[in-house]
Amino acid sequence: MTEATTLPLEHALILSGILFALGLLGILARRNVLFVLMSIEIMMNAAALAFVAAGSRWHAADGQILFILILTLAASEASVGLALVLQIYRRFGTLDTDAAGELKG
Amino acid sequence: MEFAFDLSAAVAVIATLLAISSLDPVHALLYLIVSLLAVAMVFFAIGAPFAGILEVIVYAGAIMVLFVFVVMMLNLGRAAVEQERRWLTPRVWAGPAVLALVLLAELLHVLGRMPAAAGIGEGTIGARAVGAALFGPYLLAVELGSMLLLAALVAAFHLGRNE
Amino acid sequence: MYDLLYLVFAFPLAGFLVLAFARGRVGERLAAAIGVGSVGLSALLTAALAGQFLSHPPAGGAYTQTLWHWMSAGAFDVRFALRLDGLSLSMMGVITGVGFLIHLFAAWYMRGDEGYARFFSYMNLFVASMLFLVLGDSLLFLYLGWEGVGLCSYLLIGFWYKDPANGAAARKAFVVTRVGDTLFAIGLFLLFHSLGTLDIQQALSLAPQQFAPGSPTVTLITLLLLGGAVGKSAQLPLQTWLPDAMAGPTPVSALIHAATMVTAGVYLVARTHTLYELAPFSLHLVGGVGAVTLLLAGFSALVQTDIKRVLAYSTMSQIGYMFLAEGAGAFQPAIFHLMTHAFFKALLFLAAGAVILACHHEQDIFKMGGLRKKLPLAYACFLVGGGALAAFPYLTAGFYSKDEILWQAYASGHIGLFWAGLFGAFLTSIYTFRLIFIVFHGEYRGHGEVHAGHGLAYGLPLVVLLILSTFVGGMIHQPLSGVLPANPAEEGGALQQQVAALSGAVAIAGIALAGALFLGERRFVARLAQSAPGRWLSRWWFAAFGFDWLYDRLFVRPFLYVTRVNAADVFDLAVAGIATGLRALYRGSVRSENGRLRWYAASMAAGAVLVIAAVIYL
Amino acid sequence: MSAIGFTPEVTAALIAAVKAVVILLGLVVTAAMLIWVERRLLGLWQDRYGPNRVGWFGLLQVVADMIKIFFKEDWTPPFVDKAAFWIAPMVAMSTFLLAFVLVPVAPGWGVAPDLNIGILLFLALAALAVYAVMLGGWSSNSKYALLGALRSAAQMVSYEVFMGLAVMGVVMKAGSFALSDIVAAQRHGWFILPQFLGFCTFFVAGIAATHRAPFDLPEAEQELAAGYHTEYSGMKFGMFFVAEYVGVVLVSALLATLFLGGWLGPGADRWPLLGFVYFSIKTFFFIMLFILLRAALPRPRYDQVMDGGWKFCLPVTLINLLGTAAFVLARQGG
Repeated sequence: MTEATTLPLEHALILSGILFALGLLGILARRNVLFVLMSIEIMMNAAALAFVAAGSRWHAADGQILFILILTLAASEASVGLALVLQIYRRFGTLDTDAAGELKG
Repeated sequence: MEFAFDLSAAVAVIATLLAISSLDPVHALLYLIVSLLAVAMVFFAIGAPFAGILEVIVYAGAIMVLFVFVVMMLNLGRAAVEQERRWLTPRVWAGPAVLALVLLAELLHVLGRMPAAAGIGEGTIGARAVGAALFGPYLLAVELGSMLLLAALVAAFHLGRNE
Repeated sequence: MYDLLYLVFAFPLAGFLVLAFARGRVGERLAAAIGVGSVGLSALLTAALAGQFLSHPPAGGAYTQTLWHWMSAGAFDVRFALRLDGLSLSMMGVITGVGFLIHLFAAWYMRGDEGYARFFSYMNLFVASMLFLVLGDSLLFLYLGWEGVGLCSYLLIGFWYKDPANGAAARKAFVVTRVGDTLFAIGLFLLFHSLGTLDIQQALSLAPQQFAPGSPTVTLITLLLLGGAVGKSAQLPLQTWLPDAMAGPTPVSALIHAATMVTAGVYLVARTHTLYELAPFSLHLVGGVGAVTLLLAGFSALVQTDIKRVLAYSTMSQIGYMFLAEGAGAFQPAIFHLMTHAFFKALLFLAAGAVILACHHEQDIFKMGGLRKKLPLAYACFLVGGGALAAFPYLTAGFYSKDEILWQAYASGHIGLFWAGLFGAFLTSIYTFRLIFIVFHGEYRGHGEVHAGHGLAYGLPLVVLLILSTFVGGMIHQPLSGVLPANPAEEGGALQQQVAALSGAVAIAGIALAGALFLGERRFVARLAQSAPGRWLSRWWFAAFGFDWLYDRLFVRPFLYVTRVNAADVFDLAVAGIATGLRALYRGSVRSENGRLRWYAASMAAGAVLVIAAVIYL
Repeated sequence: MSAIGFTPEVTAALIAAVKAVVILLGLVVTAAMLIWVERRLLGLWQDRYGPNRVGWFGLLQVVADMIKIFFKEDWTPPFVDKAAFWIAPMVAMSTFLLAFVLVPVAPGWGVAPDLNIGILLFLALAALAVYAVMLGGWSSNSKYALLGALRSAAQMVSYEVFMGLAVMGVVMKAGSFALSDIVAAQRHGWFILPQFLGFCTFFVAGIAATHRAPFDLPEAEQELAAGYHTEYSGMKFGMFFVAEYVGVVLVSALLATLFLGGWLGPGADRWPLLGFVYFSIKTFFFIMLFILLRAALPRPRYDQVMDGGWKFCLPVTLINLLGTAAFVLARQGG
């Protein structure tokens, strides 16, 4: 680390985009609630990565602040989501999202 | 630095891919943890060590533990894996894959139109700077975040109860 | 004292609000106390104001109370102001005084009705609106009260709404008067356009400077206002609703369709007399309309069998007198006749209500008869009221007002109007006493026991109105001189004596003829009615000269035809297309809302893709 | 060395690597020796002999155990989830070993004592250590293992919450996460005195993180057989086993570094070896304390453990944190 080696911002953003798309793919393709929640975490993480990268680009701490906020959000989401998973499993005996579609119009 | 970034990025992408395609929830979670650790490495590589370590402590160390914990409590077993195998046909993958690819293509297109490359990873933004900003201009956001956590706590407690 | 003016209409309004928002939860006694009491209070206040007005007249003969500014937009500045002058005081007296008596009578008449509180809430609203109409210092407020009384009229005609016929009558009244109201509104627009104000006093003072006498604008404005007046006062050609309006409870007929609301047209013309004086053609037309209506209604009344319809036609014809007077330029006698008419017509209607109730809601006069012994008070009322209506000389109030009108018409050179009025008086005395003789003389032809009403609420209004219908009512002096133009002809003199004698003779002759025809066996009348021209004439008159038939052919059927033809026109298709499109959208949304998480997520993702694409490529 | 042709960077890296290997080996050997030490000490305190037959005072007992463990058939039960079953002991071993990079064992000696996120890395690795227990328990496909793993996970997560908070007082006083800075900040007084509450809670959390007695519920023999590693044998069991002792050494070393001044002592600056001696003495003091606790204390009930964590230790930690923050702010402001 004697000399500051930099890498282009695009690389981090591309990684973020790929992760986001993969998370989206997971949400769309998986029927299991657990996988859906995991995919959501992936997407949030991807967004967080984009923030941190942007913050790094401007030498500002704000990106990491937003990362922390996303972390907060992810923690809340995971706790509530997993509590819901438990309830779904208890009520329907399955983790299939389609089976739990009782709120349809 | 660039090498570390590329390696971490490759690990992250592959692990994520495996995570969303894995049949067994625990394996998927393991892959996801690996992916998160890789992203943490990316954070280190781009000069955000505090974010990286938080990623490990909170994301991998707490949130994912919660996931594993729930999976263990549900104790799904072999039948769940078999069910996943039946659900995950190529036909199910095709549409979402196309959609995700289109989205990715659009994102990449946007990135391609960005002005000249700007470097990241020069120097680090340490915990001190982040903390100062967090409890300075972002104090309100911290309070809101704490309210959110409290709400989530109450909601999770309520939802998780055995009635 | 004067600053309590607003309370005059605030009391009935408060009564309406209380009764309306109590939603029928108040008992009959309380409802009557509120309904009658509020109007009573405003009558007392009116009396006090009148005392004050007569003993210490306000400066300039008028008192204006500005309560607040309603709206102010550019040159359009409307004050919420009340104006008390001789004319509005006279009207107020009639409205609150006669109105109070009718309310009191209604407390007896309506007892046991399930809509008791509702009835009084409507009645109170009516009184408030009517007071508003006469007190409003601006034509806009006049119009507000005008529509308010129209609404109350509608509500009260259709009071027994469970019978579809009543609803139809109410609707007819509403629609027909709406035609007039629309003309009135257009007239107001035009007036505002040319004068820049709707304030009555301002408009009246501006008009002579703005308009040359007989100019087309002022003629058009006055004609349009006349349209409104004609609609509200049931004059030709918008008279057809009034006989049907008798579907409402009898006190309603007395209050709205005899004493107050229908005379609003007279009031309007009197209020805007300056404009009419600038438009001689319109003023002539007022007289002409009055004369024609007077005669047509008189003929129709001759052959009616429904006790209330007879009175309805007589009302039309009496308002015709008022219009006739105004047409002759005699505004003060018109208002005078308005007042006496309110007395005796209210009396007649209330007495008719007493008769109707006594005969178990029977309204056909040929199923009554010989009631004079069983209902002496009603008989007395009918005699006095009918005498006043027929202008029985010297003893009745009607004689003084009607004689004044005839004299003014004659003396001001409107000979045609004079003869029409004289002939109308003759007709009036015939049909009035035909009614009295058929109902109260001869044998009882109805069913069931006849039972007279009793009690203060029954007797007091009748007696008071009875006294007012005699020459006592004719003695009342109205403080109109400063407000309305002086009479065109001088009072007194031999000529007036002769005219009075002539009209008195005509009245007595009519009574005598009626007695000859309808007392006893009525053989001649029967033979006359059996003859071919007699049958034809009586059918024609009975149908009020076929105006309903004519309007049905002229307006209703073509309109219905057009609506039928137009039921599926382009616009309809467009409107229906919206509905169809919405339904299709709804079906699509329902299908899209399938409860599948992945489907929703995919929709969101697709939306995001589209939005990003739009942002990138557009 | 540059004469031989190495660039300074490579030389530095080589030296660091050598240091790392030395520390690693020392750590593992120490951990292994602890097995003997513990058994001997327990024997001593419980008035019996302990292992005393192999070698002098039974010192070669460790070697014998190792030979046994290395050559035992490394059997994987057929019903387990193989991947997770294999990964679990590796995670257990590597997280604790990795955390040792932070510890400055002597002045200038340590793999990465200057790491700017310092103590946070330990917290991160302690958080990851939970996975070893959970994966081991889950992959074994056995109810004892699963229940043990669930208990363990809940316990460790609960105690990690205030473990991090407990050291924040130290961090505040030192003004840095790096352990070398923390040691340097203790030149004028060890943090055990001003941070006594933090020390106590960190000690408790450390015991829980290594699930030593009295927080050994995950492997409570009487209820759950051996808990999450019931199905393990041979080398993989050995890794779990050694990992526990590595954890003990690590937590002791951290306690010594964070609260007792690490290698600080008279003359340590001049002779680094003396610093190492001080450090070793302090560390061994805590190791003894660990063993003594195991010998002395009964095992609480599970709900008591959770209550103790959430309802006692967490509030105490928060109070400590508030007090320290107020103190530091007052010092700054004053």
